[in-house]
Amino acid sequence: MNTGVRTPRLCTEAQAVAMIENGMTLAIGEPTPMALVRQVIRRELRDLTVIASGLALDLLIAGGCVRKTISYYAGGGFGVPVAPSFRRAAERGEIEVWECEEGILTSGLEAAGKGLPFLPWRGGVGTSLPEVNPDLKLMRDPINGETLLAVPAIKPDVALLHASVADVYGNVQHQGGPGWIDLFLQRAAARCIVQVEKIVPNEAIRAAPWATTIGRADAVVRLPWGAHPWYSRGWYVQDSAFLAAYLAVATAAAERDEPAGLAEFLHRYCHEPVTHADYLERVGLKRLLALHEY
Amino acid sequence: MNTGVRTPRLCTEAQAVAMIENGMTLAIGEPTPMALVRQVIRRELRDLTVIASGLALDLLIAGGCVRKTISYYAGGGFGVPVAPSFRRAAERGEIEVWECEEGILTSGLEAAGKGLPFLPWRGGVGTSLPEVNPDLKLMRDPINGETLLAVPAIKPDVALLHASVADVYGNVQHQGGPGWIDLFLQRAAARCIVQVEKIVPNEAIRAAPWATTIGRADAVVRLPWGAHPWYSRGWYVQDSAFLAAYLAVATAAAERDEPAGLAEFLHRYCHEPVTHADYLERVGLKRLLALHEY
Amino acid sequence: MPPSCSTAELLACFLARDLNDGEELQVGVALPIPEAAVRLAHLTHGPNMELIFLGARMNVHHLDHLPMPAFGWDARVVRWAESFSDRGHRFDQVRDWQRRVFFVGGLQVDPHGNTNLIGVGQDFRRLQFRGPGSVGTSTLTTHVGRYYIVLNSHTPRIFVPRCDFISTVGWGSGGADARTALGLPGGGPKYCITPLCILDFTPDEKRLRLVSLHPGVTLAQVQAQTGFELVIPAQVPTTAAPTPEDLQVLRTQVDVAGALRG
Amino acid sequence: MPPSCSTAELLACFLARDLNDGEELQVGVALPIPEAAVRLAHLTHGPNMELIFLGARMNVHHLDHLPMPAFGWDARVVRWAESFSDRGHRFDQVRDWQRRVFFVGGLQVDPHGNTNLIGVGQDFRRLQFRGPGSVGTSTLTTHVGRYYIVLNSHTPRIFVPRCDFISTVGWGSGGADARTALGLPGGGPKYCITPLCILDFTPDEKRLRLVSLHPGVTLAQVQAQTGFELVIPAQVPTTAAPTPEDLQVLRTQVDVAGALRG
Repeated sequence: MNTGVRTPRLCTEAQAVAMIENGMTLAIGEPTPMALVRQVIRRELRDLTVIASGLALDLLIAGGCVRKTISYYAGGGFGVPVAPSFRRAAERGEIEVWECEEGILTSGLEAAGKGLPFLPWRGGVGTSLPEVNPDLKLMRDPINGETLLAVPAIKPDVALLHASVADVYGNVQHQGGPGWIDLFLQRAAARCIVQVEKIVPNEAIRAAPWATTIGRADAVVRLPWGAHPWYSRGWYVQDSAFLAAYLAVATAAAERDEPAGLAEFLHRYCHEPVTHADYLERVGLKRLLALHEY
Repeated sequence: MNTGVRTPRLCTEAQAVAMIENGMTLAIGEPTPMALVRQVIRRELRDLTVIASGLALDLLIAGGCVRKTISYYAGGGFGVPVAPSFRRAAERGEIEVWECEEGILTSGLEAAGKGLPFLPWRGGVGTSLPEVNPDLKLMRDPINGETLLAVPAIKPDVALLHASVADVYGNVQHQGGPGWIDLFLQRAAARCIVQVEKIVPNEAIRAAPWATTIGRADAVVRLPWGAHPWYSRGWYVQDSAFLAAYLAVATAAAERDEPAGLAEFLHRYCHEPVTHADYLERVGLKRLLALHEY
Repeated sequence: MPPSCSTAELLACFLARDLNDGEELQVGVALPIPEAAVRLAHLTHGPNMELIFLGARMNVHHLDHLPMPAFGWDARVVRWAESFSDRGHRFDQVRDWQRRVFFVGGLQVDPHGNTNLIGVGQDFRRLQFRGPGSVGTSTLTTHVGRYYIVLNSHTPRIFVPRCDFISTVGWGSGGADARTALGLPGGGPKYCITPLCILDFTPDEKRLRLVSLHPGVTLAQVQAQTGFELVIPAQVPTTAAPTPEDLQVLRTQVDVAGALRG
Repeated sequence: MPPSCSTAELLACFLARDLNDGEELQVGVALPIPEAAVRLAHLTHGPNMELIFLGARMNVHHLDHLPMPAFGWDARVVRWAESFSDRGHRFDQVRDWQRRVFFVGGLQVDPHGNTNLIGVGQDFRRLQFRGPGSVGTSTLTTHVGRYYIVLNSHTPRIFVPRCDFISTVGWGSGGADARTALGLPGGGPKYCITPLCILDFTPDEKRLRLVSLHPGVTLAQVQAQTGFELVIPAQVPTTAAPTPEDLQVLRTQVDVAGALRG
């Protein structure tokens, strides 16, 4: 008697990233959904506002996609205190930096999730943050009169996340936990795309429903090794040599005005591969297999 | 070379409830930690402010422990729209009712957990709640000027919770999820006592750390069938006949001024049994075994 | 000739037909009619509906048989969960509730669909009848795409010109902009269903209006049992009987124990 | 005669001895000295310490060997977790951080221990050096019981009379009530450790004060490398060498790869 069928939410990286338009606010989780990030660069999306850190942030800036960053941490990785493309673009005023901090960011994201125009936060009181970011207003709380920051709601249009597994209906389970920011991004964003290492049967999800970290992603994309060169908890470790190679060319471009290496990197790994599988072939299977976590 | 030993946090119900003093604010989770609640009644604690619902709320009021309730839902159970002892005490002004609602309650608890004097909330705007509870202040948000409720921080002294399992170090894992309120209570309360069906090895906790719902309870008490007559997810269902028997005597006391049955119930099940094991013997092993969940 | 059915079955089938595929249906405890309705809708035309009971989110369209009694009272319902809507967060994603549908009862309802679960009486400190409290209804009705007011009886003590206390805002003091003026993003109450009739709200004033009378109920009876003047259209039909198909699914796959038939 | 050791080892052992059993020790990425310190303390005298790396909370006292390199850079650290401090909530239990200890670096430090991770320059829109940003340091230093400022170099460019921007408030504009006046509940910075010396804060003014000089470092050298006047006590001892026992545990059970020895 049951009529109709439940609609799967599985799609390709190209279909998923087609949701994103120039000028949108994009939120990038951690562990980093690098395959989706590369697809954003491949599509040559422009004027994005991004909530991101690390390689994803730097690569999106290097790829010319970013107008503004909601910025809480832009470390470059091993021994590189600041992400090079971010640093250059910020110092030259080529991107707008909405300066914040993790507790302020999570407050703004929570406000969005809760349908509130703001949430108060204490961390940041006494710092320069409300001075360099006038959207953060000092306020007196209406109960005790204490000084707090009023953080406006931060509303991403699309969140891009990486996880271990999902079923085809958008029930996502992280192994080893999601990164600290992922669930905040998902709750705040209008839409959520999750790339996963593996698709599992719905029955496997229902066997452990409390392990479901996201109940209904708008799109699920199967992208094994999709976090490469970054890590994927329970699956593989980061590819440190690959990251170092990126940092070398990005630093040369940013600090020594030698953009050729970075341009070649972007061409070789972001623009030229048509699909994620093409990218993986270019990286090489042996290299990928050597990154196995345990 | 490792020196010292890690201190277990395992104790008896009497040791755990010894943390609680007259006049404190007590927060009761769901599924309900009935064995701890009975211990509170047995100790004849007085003038408590309670965050509780259902049987726990009603029994604590019937037991004379309550001065004030932080009240969001006081349904009586099957076919009894309002918990009888609560209803009588509230109508006669014998207890103070701090009227709120689940979203308001969670906002106040979150404010406490976040070290904030208040959090704003939209649910309740336009209702009578700020009128019957003047602690809820209408405010204009400092960003957009919208009207919201400012909910003051709600800071329980002790949270009493029920869960499936824990290790001796206070790492707690719920099966089938904790009730909606439990983690809010734990994060807000100064101290947290968790009764569990079973103690498991630390290795079992570390095998699935993301399943840990509470990372370090202040005290863990092994109380099998400790939620009786209420349910324990994954372990046993509620004892409907027992609940109906309670509701009958509580209703007779509240609505017909016939307190004998309720007094006898309190004596038989709360005051006379010295330990939880005494209570279980009185209930009867066959009855308990018949409540097995699956 | 439509099959005979109880009023509860009539209402469950009416509600079920008003629910759309893809919606999230959240039902609290002690509301058997909405509970049956969402499960009926899920089986008949809602393969993408998500049901939320006790914080557990599920899609059980693939199950041929959804046993009563009441999920909402039975913690075992979590066995069908795919995820937990609460996860210790509960109301942290209300921005996403446009597709969510909810159901509320009430001790009192006023002409604009504001309802009261707090209590009856003039003095909050000495209520004549202390109600159960607001549960999560103030928050849910603020944000959900729409909700239904579901009442187990229809009397002048329930339908009052003014609630003694308001726990959920329907259309406030009236008018199509009543909710936006208060900053309430949700869509408000759509229908109010009772054992006598189905009511909705006029588009401009947002006053309670009679939609249909259940079989055997007269207009005069409804008016006598309502403590204020309802808007009465020129034509008031009889509430449409369930289709035989819906009634069969309801009785054989949802309410097998006959809880709604009594 | 104390064994010879590197400055990084000296500092790790100093920090370890300042940590108490029962505390929660949270270490961010790229801070190898605090990371080694908390693990050393955990093994030597902290069976009830809880270590927090990358949001994973663990007690690994029972392990005889805690491998370097750096937990903080390696996501595999979650294999030792008992729970996740984040669980999607992250900062929802800051009321409970009196026992928590944290460590911060900085591009600049002023005489009251305010620090800067934002950037160097007069104009925020055209910084001379764009820093990495505040990470979670503003929030953590607001609430934790105490924290340590850990610097990898000691120069007048770092120790400045006034930070260009402040990302974490130490003792504000000075005075023992500086933090309470701002409503910051945490205990503030206790020590500032550098490759040259250990500094703390005077009790009343909360100005940076020299505690000890590392072996071979002179007072004049520290003064020349600091862009403002430090409080100098009459007697300035040499930073105490690690005990042979601590150094042995550090080298054989914590920093087996010798990352701090180089």
